[in-house]
Parts: sequence; structure tokens; C-alpha cells
Amino acid sequence: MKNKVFASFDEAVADIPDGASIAIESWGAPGTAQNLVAALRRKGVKGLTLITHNFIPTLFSEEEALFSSALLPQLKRLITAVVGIPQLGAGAFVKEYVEKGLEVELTSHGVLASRLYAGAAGLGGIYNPVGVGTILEEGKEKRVIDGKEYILEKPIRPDYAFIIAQKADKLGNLVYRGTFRVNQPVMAMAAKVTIVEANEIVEAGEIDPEHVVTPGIFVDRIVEIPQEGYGTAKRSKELVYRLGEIEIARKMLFR
Amino acid sequence: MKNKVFASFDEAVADIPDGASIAIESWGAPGTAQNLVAALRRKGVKGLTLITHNFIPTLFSEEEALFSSALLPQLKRLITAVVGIPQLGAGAFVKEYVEKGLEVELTSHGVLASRLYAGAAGLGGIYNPVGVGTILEEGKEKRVIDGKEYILEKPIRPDYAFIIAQKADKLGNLVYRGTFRVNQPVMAMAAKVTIVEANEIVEAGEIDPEHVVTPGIFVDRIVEIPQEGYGTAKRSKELVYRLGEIEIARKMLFR
Amino acid sequence: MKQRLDRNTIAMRAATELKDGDYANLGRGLPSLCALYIPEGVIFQSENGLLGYGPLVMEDEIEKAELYYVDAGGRFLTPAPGMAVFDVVTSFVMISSGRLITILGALEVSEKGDLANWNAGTDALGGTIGGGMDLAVGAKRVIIAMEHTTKEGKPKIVNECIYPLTAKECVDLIITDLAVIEVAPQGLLLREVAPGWTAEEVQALTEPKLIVAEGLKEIEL
Amino acid sequence: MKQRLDRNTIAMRAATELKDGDYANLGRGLPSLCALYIPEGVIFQSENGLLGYGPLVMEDEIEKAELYYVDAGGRFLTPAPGMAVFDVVTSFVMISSGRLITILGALEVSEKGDLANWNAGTDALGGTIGGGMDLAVGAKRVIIAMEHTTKEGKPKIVNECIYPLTAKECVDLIITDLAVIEVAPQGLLLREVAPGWTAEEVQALTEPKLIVAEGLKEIEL
Repeated sequence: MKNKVFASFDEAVADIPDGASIAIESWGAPGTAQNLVAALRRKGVKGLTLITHNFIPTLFSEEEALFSSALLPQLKRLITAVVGIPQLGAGAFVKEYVEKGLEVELTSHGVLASRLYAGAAGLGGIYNPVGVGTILEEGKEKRVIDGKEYILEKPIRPDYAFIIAQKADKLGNLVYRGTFRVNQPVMAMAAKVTIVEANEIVEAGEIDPEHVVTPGIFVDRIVEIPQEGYGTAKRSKELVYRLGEIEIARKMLFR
Repeated sequence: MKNKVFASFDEAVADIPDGASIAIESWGAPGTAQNLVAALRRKGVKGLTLITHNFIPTLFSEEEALFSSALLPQLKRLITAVVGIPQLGAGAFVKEYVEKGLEVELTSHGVLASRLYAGAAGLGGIYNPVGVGTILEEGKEKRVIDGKEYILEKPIRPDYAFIIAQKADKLGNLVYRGTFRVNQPVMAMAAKVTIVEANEIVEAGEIDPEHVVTPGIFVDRIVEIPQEGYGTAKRSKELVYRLGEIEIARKMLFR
Repeated sequence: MKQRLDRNTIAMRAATELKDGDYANLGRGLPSLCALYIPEGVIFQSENGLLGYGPLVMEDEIEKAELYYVDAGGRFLTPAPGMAVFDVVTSFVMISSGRLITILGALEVSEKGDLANWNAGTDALGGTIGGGMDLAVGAKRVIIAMEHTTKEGKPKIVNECIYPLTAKECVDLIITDLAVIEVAPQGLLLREVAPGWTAEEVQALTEPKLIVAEGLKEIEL
Repeated sequence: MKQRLDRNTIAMRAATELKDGDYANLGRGLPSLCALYIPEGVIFQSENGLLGYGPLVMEDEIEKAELYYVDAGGRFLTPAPGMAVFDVVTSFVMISSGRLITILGALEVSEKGDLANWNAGTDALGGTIGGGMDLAVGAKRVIIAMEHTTKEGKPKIVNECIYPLTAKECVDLIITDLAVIEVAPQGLLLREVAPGWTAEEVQALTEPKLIVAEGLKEIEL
């Protein structure tokens, strides 16, 4: 059996070059592969393209939690459906980088999902009706099919995906937990190289074949999250409670 | 709670009109919604469009098992990736109907799956590289994108899907069993009305939310397969043993 | 000045559009209040991959929150029997399949049913798109729940939207603190007015011409 | 007449192209024999939604077959630890993702690597397409395992395919009972010949011109 289990996050990201494109889910702290994000910060590569649904500022110190936005200084290009938090001025926090040359490509969440599917499935493009008449159609081909307008959307095929899973077996089969599944399965399928941090690594056979969400063929590298690592249940729970104490976070949670 | 559970297969198909399009998986007897197929035969509607991956002759008497091909006399149009069994002369068994006007649209299995996805996702079309230079490109638009040729494939959005599930809860959440999952999840998503026959109907909450394969929103009607019905484990097992005794079936199984 | 419906009453009226067996996705802000008034048997969907969840965890019970179920706005949810978890590809198939009814907020709605609700300005980075465009295009029915006018008193139902669009010709019904208006093929059909308001008074706060429906009545809950 | 490799030996040679950690999808007929010779650690995929399954159920043990695991050819499979079940949308993403190696049979392979393997005639209903076109286009590597000539002795490696194509310019390597031939940018590269056969003898049974590779050798297993 080929070994997919890596001993450290740094080893797992060691080959990522300047200019790579990376898909990272970032639906809150427990839904972000924070340990891999931290490793990529340590590595310090530049000129990255980041594909992420939620690009929002971290409400915590970097020692506490890292969203995909922790990579902001290393980015050349950002493809996202949510940039910022409306109550905090939306994308204002990226302006400084936009002025220095960061390209931001806005999309919708569903269009992002279907473009990742198209990338995964080897399609050349898809005609999506979402975005007709909006800023999403700018610079794109439009076409009427059977009386309805569509935009030609291009597939997204990232060089890497950073995934956080609840459990991985040694063959790379993954299960997630609750709503932190999100874009991760399609990102894992679309990427050329998929790197996973898992709360638990188990032997092959310990996940019921019917319950596998991401089959192991899509997973190249796996690292187990250490007890003191980002994204553990204990650590995430602490953040949740802290979140309850922060005024702005309350507004986010209960707006 | 809105009632989705129907008392009989005949009631579940009662509104299907002449000319309807229907997606039916037919990956062997245990993977075909045979009881719904039987009900549709009894109803006797005509001019149907059938979307099925495997359109193969039933190797048994109709009292024993019904594949989707049992609807052959009722079809106007057939969209399929497998017509017939090579060892039995492939599609020869449909020739009589082709001469009488049956239209057959051949596709590949993967193209069929992606067209069903496109239908489910509301896309207007997808550019697929599969089939370039083959009969699949006939009559279709081709286009070079980033130096590679693609065929514009249209979405499939059937009026109905007939699904066989291992278990359904009363909200319509489904789980399948083994390789009889196949095209069924995407057919259930693509169809306007999805009708399910289930080996077992359970209360809401008896299927773990993480293990649901087809969420209940995609399921409109559910009928429980009676003990003596087509597709039960006992009946399918009997067929398997009989299959082992039939020379032609052996060739199928072990070619 | 006459009284307008309060936000909870708008939400209550919008909630009456849903019935047992319907699947619903509620937008942020005012629409999320509808959850409090929606009849039993309505099943909620969240774009981040959850169907059939239970009530939101309230602000004062945050310590009860399970970590693993949040909605698209980041609020914690309670599990419910018959819930299903799935990825976003499945989620947006749901949203695009015409099987969901959505209640959304709006900055502006045009005479033709164009919707602007993601960005109150000209800077693309001044708002967040999320899944709103997908909902507006894909839902079986798009219901808008909003105040009839801006804080400055200007109409939010306009001839043409000025703010960046969410989707064209997508709105089916507009429910405000003053009126219930259907976006019909012939134009905007005024179906209900807030108690004590006349069609003329509502028209005065609405930019495009309203067609007064036969059987115009007061908003009932 | 000189001896050619038998079907099992062709399969054995083709199987050496796979190594621990590879993911493989085997076509019908001759390629399916490769399963008997493939090294440990190779993981099999079946287009109907199974990855990492165990051995086929043999003909004389049909009563042992579990009902719920069959391969794309309808043969029964045994479960194996670490197996995954999925739907065909996921399956064809796998097939299109370039992560699989496929070994397929062929009726004809052209000089450019065009493949014809689904229909030995001109009638579209005379063959079945299945997932072969998807595999031929999407796989990381397409290996053909076949007899070098037809039963009538005619070359199956041809200038242009006559039979309906499966895919254009898709074949990477051809393994026959006479030779191992790489489809290279400069043309067909003869790398190995069956024991006792010369390059000239193989050329005589091959329509397009073969380029004899440096270090041409006998097929080893």
C-alpha cells in the first residue's frame, strides 16, 4: 500500500511553488484546513491563486484561528463568492492589497461549485443562467439556448486543494462532519493534488464503504491534526464560546 | 408532514401521461425499479422517452424480472449508453421497433451522467471532450477551448425518475445499497417528479443525516416494495442463482 | 403619520406564503425572522449543505450550540429528525431545481421584478454575493420581504434598479410594511395594503405604476 | 508458424505496467484477465461506482456472491477493506480526472493512437458504448491489450481506423501477442517483440510504419 500519510503539515506542503492555485474551504474555523494554511504561511510562497467560497477576516489572533484569508499577503489572485463580512465593511479589508495588484474575481457560491465540478469532470465550459444581467457576466460570452440566456463559465482546476476531514482512512477515503462538508468534496475532486488534514486517521476498512464521501483516489496526502492543533473539537468549541462574547461576532451570528 | 407515501405502484404512476420522459436505472434486476416499470406497463401509456444507462433484454420471463427494456413497446424515443448485450447481438432486439419509428439516441455513460447533472443544476449546456471524432458528435456543435475540442451536450431534465432505494424515510431521504446506487441519485435530482420504490420505509430520523445519499427534497412519492414484489433481496438472490445456471448469462458474467 | 407594519409582522405575513410540505431557504436579515412564524411541515434548506434542520440556537444559549451545524449566515442550528447533510454541489442542484421557495431581502426591486440585494454601491468589493444570485435564479418562487422605502423615505420599488443586480426578472411577490405586490406579466399588481392605507398612498411611495388588483384588501395574517 | 503469446501472457505483460498505488480500470475481455496478475497495492475502479474492491467471484462459486457488489460487466465482486461506494457522477469525475490508468481491448488502433473498440460494423446498434469513450478520453494512461491481428490474420494496428471510433489520439501503449508498441509523438515505437520474433516480422503484420526503438528487446514478464 502506497503511503499517503505525512508526518507533518510542512512536509505535506513542501512542493507547493510560487504561483500555485489552491482551493481552500473556509466555512468558519472548524471548516478550514487551518494547519495547512499555517504551514503555507510558514513556507512563505508568493503569487498564489486562492479559490475559496468565504474570504473573511479572521476575528481572532493568528495563534487562535486561521481562515483562508490568512494567506492574503501571499496572493496574486482571489476567486471567491464572499469577500468580507457586510457588517465589517465587506471587502474593505482587501483594498490595500488590491491597490498593490491583487486581482479579485467575484463569483456566486453556486457558480463556484459548478465550475469546480466542471474542472473535476474535465469539461471545457458550462452555460449557467446565474449572473445574467449582473457583474458576473462582464467579459464573458453570453448565449441564448432554448429562449433563455446563459453565461459561459470556465472550469476551475486548482493545482492543490486543502481539505479538513473528520476522519480519513489510510487509503484516503474521507468523511466530514455536519455543515463543514460544504465545498470540500468537489474541491478534492477538482484539484490535481489534494492534501488533507484529518481529526483522525484510521486503518482501511474502518469507514463503511457506503458512508465514504470522498473516495481515496482523490486524496494524495494526509496529515493527522495533533491534539494541540488548529481545528480540533476542543479548540473550536473554545472559539465558539469566545465568539459568543465578541460584540461583532454576535451581530454576525444573529443578524 | 406532507404525505409522500403511496399505497400502490399504480397510484404512484397514475398521472404519467402519454409522451412523458422517464429516467430509469437498469443495472441488473436489483438496481431497477421493477415494480414501477410493471405499473407503467399496466397503465399502458405510449410515446414515452426513456433515459436509461443500460437498455438490455430481460433474460427472464416477465413474471420473474423486468428491466427498463420491458417498456420497449411503449417508447417513442430511447436515450442510452448500452443498447443490448454484445454476446446477444447488441441492439438487434430493438430493430423491429426502430423500423416502426423508435428513435434511439446513443450516448456514453459518462456523458449521460454529466447531462443529467446539467439538467439537475439548471445549466443550458456543457462542453464535454468525450465523443469527439465519434458518432456522438453527429449533429452537435463542436468548439475548441484552450486548444482542445469539445462537444456541446444538452442537459437532460426528465419528467419523471423511477428509483429503487434500499431504505427511504417518510420525508423521502434515501440510501441505496452497493453498486445499485449508480445513476439513481443524479436521476432523482434531474427529474421533475421522482417516484421511489423502497425495500423499507422508516420514520424520519432513522437515517443518520450524514449517510443520506438523496435528500428528501428530490423525492415526491414513495412506495414500499411488498414481500412478494420485484427486487426484494430474496427474489434477487433467486435470480442470481438462476443466472448462474443459464449458459448465456455465464458468458455475460465471465466474459 | 400612519402606522406601518413592524419587521416581525412583515415576516409573519411572508411566512403565510409557505405551507406544510414546502421547502424554503430564508435570506439574511428580515427574511430570517420568518422562521419564527412558519407553519409546521415547512422544511428549511441552508446553502452550505443542510436540509430539514431545527430551530436556530438563540443568542443566550450559545453554550448549547453543537459545533457541526451552522447555517449559511454562520448561526448555529439544532439537528432535527429527518435532516440531511450534503455538499454544495448537491445543495446548488437543490437551489437550481425549482423545488425551493426563497424569501429574500432587497435593496431595490424593479417593475419587471429585477432584484438588487447584494451591494448598496458601485464598488464590487462593497458587498458579498454568496448564494443569493443562485437562489434568485433557481427558486420555484422568489418572495421579497422588505421595508417599502429606504430610511430616507425613498421608494425601494423602482422603475429600474440603480444598485448592482442580483438577478433579472426573478421576483414573484413583494411583501413590505405597506403592501403585498405581485410581479405579474402585465405589471406590478397591488393585492394588499397595510391596515388604514389606501392604494393611492402606497402608490405615492412606489416609483412604477401599480395596477390595483380586483379584490384589493387589507393585509391579513 | 512461430508461437505468439497466449491471452494470459498478454494480460501478464500488461499487468506489469501497473504498480503499487496505481488506480486502474480494466475493460472487458482480455483486459479483465489482467486482474489475475496485477501486483498488490493496485486499486481497481468500476464505472458503476466502486473503488478498491476485492477479487471477482469465480464461476464455480456463484452461490457465494453478495448481491450488492457487481462490476461494470455484471460480474460479482467481493468487498475489500477500504472500499468506497459512490454514484456515477463521482465515478465519471474519477474517470475524467486523469487519476486512473485504463487497460482496454481494441478492434483497431491507428498510427496516431485513435481507438476503435465498441462496434465492429457500420450499424450504431451493433455495439454498446458504455463508459469506454469516457475512459479513453479521461484516463491518465490508456493501455491496449489485444491480439496483434484479426482471426483472419489482418493487422489491427492500422493507418486509419475503419470501425467507428471510441476516441481520437488516446492510446499510449499497445500490448499484443507479438509486440509492445508505444504511441509516441514521432510515430509508433516498437519497444518489445515476442520471443523469437524480429522487428521485420512484426512490421509485416502491422499496417503503419513502425519505428524500432533503441534497445529493442524481447518481451519480459
